[in-house]
Amino acid sequence: MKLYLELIILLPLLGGIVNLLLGGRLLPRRLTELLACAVIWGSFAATLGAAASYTAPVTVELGSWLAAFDFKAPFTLYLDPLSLSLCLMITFVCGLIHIYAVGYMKDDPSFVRFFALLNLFVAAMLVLILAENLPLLYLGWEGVGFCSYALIGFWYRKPENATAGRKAFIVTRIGDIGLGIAIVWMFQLFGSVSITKLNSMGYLMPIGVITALGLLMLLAAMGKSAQVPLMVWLPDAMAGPTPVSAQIHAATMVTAGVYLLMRMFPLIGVSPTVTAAIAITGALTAFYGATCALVQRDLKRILAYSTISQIGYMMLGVGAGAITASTFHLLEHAFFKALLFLGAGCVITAMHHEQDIFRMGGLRRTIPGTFWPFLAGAVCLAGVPLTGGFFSKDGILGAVWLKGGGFYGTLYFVGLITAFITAVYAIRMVLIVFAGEVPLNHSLSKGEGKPLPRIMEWSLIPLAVLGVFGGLLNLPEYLGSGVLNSFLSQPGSHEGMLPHATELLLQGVAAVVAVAGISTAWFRYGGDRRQQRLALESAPARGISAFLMEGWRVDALYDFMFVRPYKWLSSILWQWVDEGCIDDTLDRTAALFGRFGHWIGARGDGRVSRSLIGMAAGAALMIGWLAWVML
Amino acid sequence: MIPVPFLTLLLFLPLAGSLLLLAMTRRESLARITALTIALAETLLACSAWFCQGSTTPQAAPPGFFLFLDRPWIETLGIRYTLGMDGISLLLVILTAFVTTIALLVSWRSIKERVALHFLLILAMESGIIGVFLSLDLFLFYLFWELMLIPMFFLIGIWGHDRNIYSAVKFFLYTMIGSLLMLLAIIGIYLIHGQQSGVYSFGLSELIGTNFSTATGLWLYGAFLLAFAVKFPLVPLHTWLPDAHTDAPTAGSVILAGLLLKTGAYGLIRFGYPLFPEAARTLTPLLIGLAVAGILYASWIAFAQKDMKRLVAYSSVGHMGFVALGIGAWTPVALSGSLLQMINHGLTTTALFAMVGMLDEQAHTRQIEDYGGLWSKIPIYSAFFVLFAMASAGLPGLNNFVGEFLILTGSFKVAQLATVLAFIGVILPLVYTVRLIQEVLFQEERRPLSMTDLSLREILILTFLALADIVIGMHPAPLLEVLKVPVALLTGGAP
Amino acid sequence: MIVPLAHVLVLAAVLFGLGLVCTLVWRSNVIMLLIGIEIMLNAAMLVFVGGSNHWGVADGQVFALIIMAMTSAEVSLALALVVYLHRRKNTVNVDEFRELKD
Amino acid sequence: METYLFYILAVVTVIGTILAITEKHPVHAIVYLVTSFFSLATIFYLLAAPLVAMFEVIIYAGAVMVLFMFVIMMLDLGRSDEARRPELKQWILPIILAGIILTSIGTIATGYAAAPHASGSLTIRDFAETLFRKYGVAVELVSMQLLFAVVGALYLGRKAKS
Repeated sequence: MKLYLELIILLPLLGGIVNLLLGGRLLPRRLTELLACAVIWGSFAATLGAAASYTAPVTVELGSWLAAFDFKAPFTLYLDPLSLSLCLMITFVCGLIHIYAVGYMKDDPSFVRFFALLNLFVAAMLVLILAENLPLLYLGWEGVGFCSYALIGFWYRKPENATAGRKAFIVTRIGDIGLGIAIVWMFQLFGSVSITKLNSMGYLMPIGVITALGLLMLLAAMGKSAQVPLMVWLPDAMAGPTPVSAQIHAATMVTAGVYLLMRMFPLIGVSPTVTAAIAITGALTAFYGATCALVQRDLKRILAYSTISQIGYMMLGVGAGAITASTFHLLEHAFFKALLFLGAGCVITAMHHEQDIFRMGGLRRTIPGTFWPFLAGAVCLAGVPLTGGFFSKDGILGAVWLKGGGFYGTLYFVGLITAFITAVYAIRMVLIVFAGEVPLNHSLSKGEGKPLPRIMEWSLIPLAVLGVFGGLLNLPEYLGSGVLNSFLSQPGSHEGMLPHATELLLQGVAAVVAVAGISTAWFRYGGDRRQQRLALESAPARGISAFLMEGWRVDALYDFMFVRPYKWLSSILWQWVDEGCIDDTLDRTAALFGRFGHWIGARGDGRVSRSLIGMAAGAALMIGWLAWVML
Repeated sequence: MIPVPFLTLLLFLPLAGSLLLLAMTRRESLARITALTIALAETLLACSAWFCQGSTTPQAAPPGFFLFLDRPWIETLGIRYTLGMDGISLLLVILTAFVTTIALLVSWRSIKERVALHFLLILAMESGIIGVFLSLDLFLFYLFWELMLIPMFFLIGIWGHDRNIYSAVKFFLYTMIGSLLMLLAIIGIYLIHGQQSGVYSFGLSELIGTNFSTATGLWLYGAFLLAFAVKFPLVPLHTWLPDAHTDAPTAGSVILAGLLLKTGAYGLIRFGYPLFPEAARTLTPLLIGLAVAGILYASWIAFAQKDMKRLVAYSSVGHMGFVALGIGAWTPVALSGSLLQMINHGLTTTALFAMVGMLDEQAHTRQIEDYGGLWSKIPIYSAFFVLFAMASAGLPGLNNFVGEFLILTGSFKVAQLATVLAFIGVILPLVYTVRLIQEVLFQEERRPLSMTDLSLREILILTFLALADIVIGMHPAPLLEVLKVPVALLTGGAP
Repeated sequence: MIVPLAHVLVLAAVLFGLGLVCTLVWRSNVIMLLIGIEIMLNAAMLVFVGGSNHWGVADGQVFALIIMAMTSAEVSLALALVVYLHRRKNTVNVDEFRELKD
Repeated sequence: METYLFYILAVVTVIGTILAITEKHPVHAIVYLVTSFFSLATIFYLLAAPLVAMFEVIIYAGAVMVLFMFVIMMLDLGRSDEARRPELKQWILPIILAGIILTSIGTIATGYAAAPHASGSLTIRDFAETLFRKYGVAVELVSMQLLFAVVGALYLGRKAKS
């Protein structure tokens, strides 16, 4: 087991390092690509091995890291069902994305940097997932943050790309303050930073402290998982290459916040305030993301907002205490969202790096190999009954319903409305991009579509299969016990089960909502109405749609509230306080002494006799004073 | 077993080397090679001290010291030639030898006038700094404390640029005022101890445990604290640092940031707290307050800087604020974090200053707005730059994180509010660091500059530093192990 | 001991005071200024010799001798300076020598 | 007898000095001063310091004063038409200052109790041993100082010529 766990992390790490050091000059391009993909699949194989030999949660210590007196944070890995299932998903999805990226990046000269960073990202992500203590988790947490920063700004020549990377890094790091404070506080309270120990010691502390800790961790999760109010970085993060968006900003890294909350749930879940805060954050974010996605024109931005929204669902699930349902949705979302992003990458490549969906159309016939998987992803997202997305989303909503009460009841309805909007925008996207005719002025209409590398479309298929049939992983209770459910449920976990009838009813409601959303989209964008709507929406956005288009204008608000004051104050502090006050005071003091010296010098006329008299007078004064004292 | 005069050799080898260089003022290449040889020999010597740790404690040595030397010097005044090395000194001495070697290598080509004098001053300074780290006699300590100032004054004054004289004088006045007050305080302790016990001595181990009245203790400790705070530098005594850094030659900046700033923290740990435990405890809120203020304030100001060296200089102020926070907390974890952070800051900031110096050497400007798009032109340089910038911003897995995290963990017990604020101070470095990276390395070039990538010598320097950064970041255990005994003795905890 | 030490000291003090007055008064002639200094040094020597006699230790006498040697060095240099300055300025008035100002 | 001699010599010394400092003619002043130094040398002898007394005569009254005289004559400062005694009001302030210093010293000196008396007498041998054993370094230093003075004087003199 130790070997497996070591391999899981070390393979991607080694791949990244080898590529970084030797790539470009010493390794041919093919070898770099091969190495990058091979290490991820190797890691997947190791995960499979670990899964095969898995019997009970294991803790493996690989070496020491931080150790000073009573504070110890060694390199310790912890494998339990939660981390194992996430590891499987990450290595598998990332492996596919790596293969896809080989095709996507085939003309880019900086492929070495790209693949090295992708590999390092996977290594950091796996450290995050497998970490047994919080500082180690923090190492992975920041490591993925750095890789994300470097990859968003991958095409660094454009200032907006570089700025997007910087924004992502800084905003997520704001959330990390919460995690950092939580770690040191927990160390002070419990004398340990081991996750397993902390989770079993929660009862030692009063509920108020637990609440505070939970809220701090929620802050961290908000930053990393792009939850309201720290969600502003994710839409901009789409500036990176599409495989990066698929891997980091859809499938893996952004779910780290949710993972953290799931991990620490036994500790923080006992506080109702915390779970309520998590739930309301999730619901709000889900609603926010869905509404924004409704009006976007940029294909990748639609997907980004949809990611925000879907992670909101997961948070909602965690808030409702439904860890299993959340995990299920996390996995399912990783499959179909990666699928959608990769499909979007195919579309964008075929359209010569055009991302505006209003300039697309008719791609159904041009690139059928992309269309069908993309459609599969979209129906999963829309929650069409019997797809994986339907079951996983429904699991969360069901759990919220189960909690009952006015608060969670409201959240349930917010979730339902969001599901409706989700269906609308998912189908809108498909209809606009793939239906209709190719725009006349576009090169595709002249039959000059760029041929897609085969490898890109092939890698979509496994994801599509998993997305659509992912529901089989965790079937609802009335169809027999779910695989995932029994795997994840820990002894002592008290996740409630809905009565079968209620569950069926809720699923019926969800199905109706999804179908309603799809039909709404069809009636707006389907068939001939597509052209009219497009003409209508192409006009510059006004009113509510402009508000949604700009993500509720949160960016502008933050710019006004935080960014500008920060910049402004920093130059004020520098030029007025530091240079103007502190330094100038000292300079002036020094100048004063200098002037005093000159003044004294000017008083004396340089005559030796006067100096002598002055000296004698001084001596007389001193001796006289001494005599006076001695008397 | 190493013979007794090992410490003396360690202390005076660079000084002897600098005297040797006096004879070579006309032969530049010979001077370079001699200086480098001596610096390397010193590094070797310093590293060999590592292996003395396990050996038996020398006689009469205070606990924790594995190398000790005590000879009478000016007996009538109770001044002795007392040197000692414990874990703290060991790490700092190795750092000193290492950074000095790098400073020599960095100025290998960039210094073109009075080469021998330049190297001579660097070596002389090395002796001074090592002396500070080894002295266990207050008078001796003061002597070396002053000795290390003078070469730096000339380094800034002779080879500096822009307002070099202004900066050199400012540097000198600041540190001089602080150290003169310290001298008064040293004499004060000497007299008070002499009156109490009848034995007039400057020895540290003699003086520890002297009883002061509260007011006297506060005054004396205040004088010490002022001298050390100037060196640290703590806000608001920091304004000499940006000027000195900006106008100093690269080697000067490297030594200033890498080594001189550490002497303040070291003095506080070795002398300030043990001599005046009461007063130190009373003034702890002040120290912690200034530390946190410095972290936030300097990091904030760094964001507005236009000059790269100035930016790195302000970042130094911020990072040393963390060290001050750890010392203020005075718990075992925080103190080991502080000491480790001193080493880390020495390595990272050295690298950053060296790298800015390399740019300056080629393009003759340090303004951020003159650069841009360097990544496509000099990728190796850029990769190193990102690495060190990230280390400086406290990315886990690199060295600074380890120190900062230990400091924060250890301080939380003592000062919750300060630690929480300091956590905000953890992200501020990231803000200015990514801005620096973006404006210098990314985007399009803003002025056509012809740059060549790193030479082999430069790659060698940076690789050593980078390896040190990563190794400490991933496996700090050996260093923490070395610090364990002295830190436990200082804080009174069990080792 | 033929007289009390205090009397010797009083004599020395009077001599010293006279030398001081001489130094301060004669601004028009640098030679007189130097003579004042000699008088003061002699007063100091007197104190040393008196002390040496009083305690019966030779150190005082040794110092008197050293003062004397020092004085001769000082006088030779000072007079050389006087000659030099006189050649440049053609005066011995001390107040004329004020190049140090500014 | 010797006691009276001391007081007589003290009076002679003081009067000689007063005359020396009030004399407007430098050459005369030197002569008065030589008188004063001779009596001072005798006082040294009375205070059991024959060697110092001898040196006082040889070096002070002899060499140093002759040097002064020599310079005065060389620079032709001895002309009576130029010689001018400082005005009376110029004397006031220095005398006040000197008076303050003297009274202060007197006050301080009388504040101390009389020190223990000496035993035995000083011989030339004692003197020599102290000088060369105890203060050997000082002797070396003084000799070096004399050398430097010679060099300095030569330098100044040569510079003037060119």
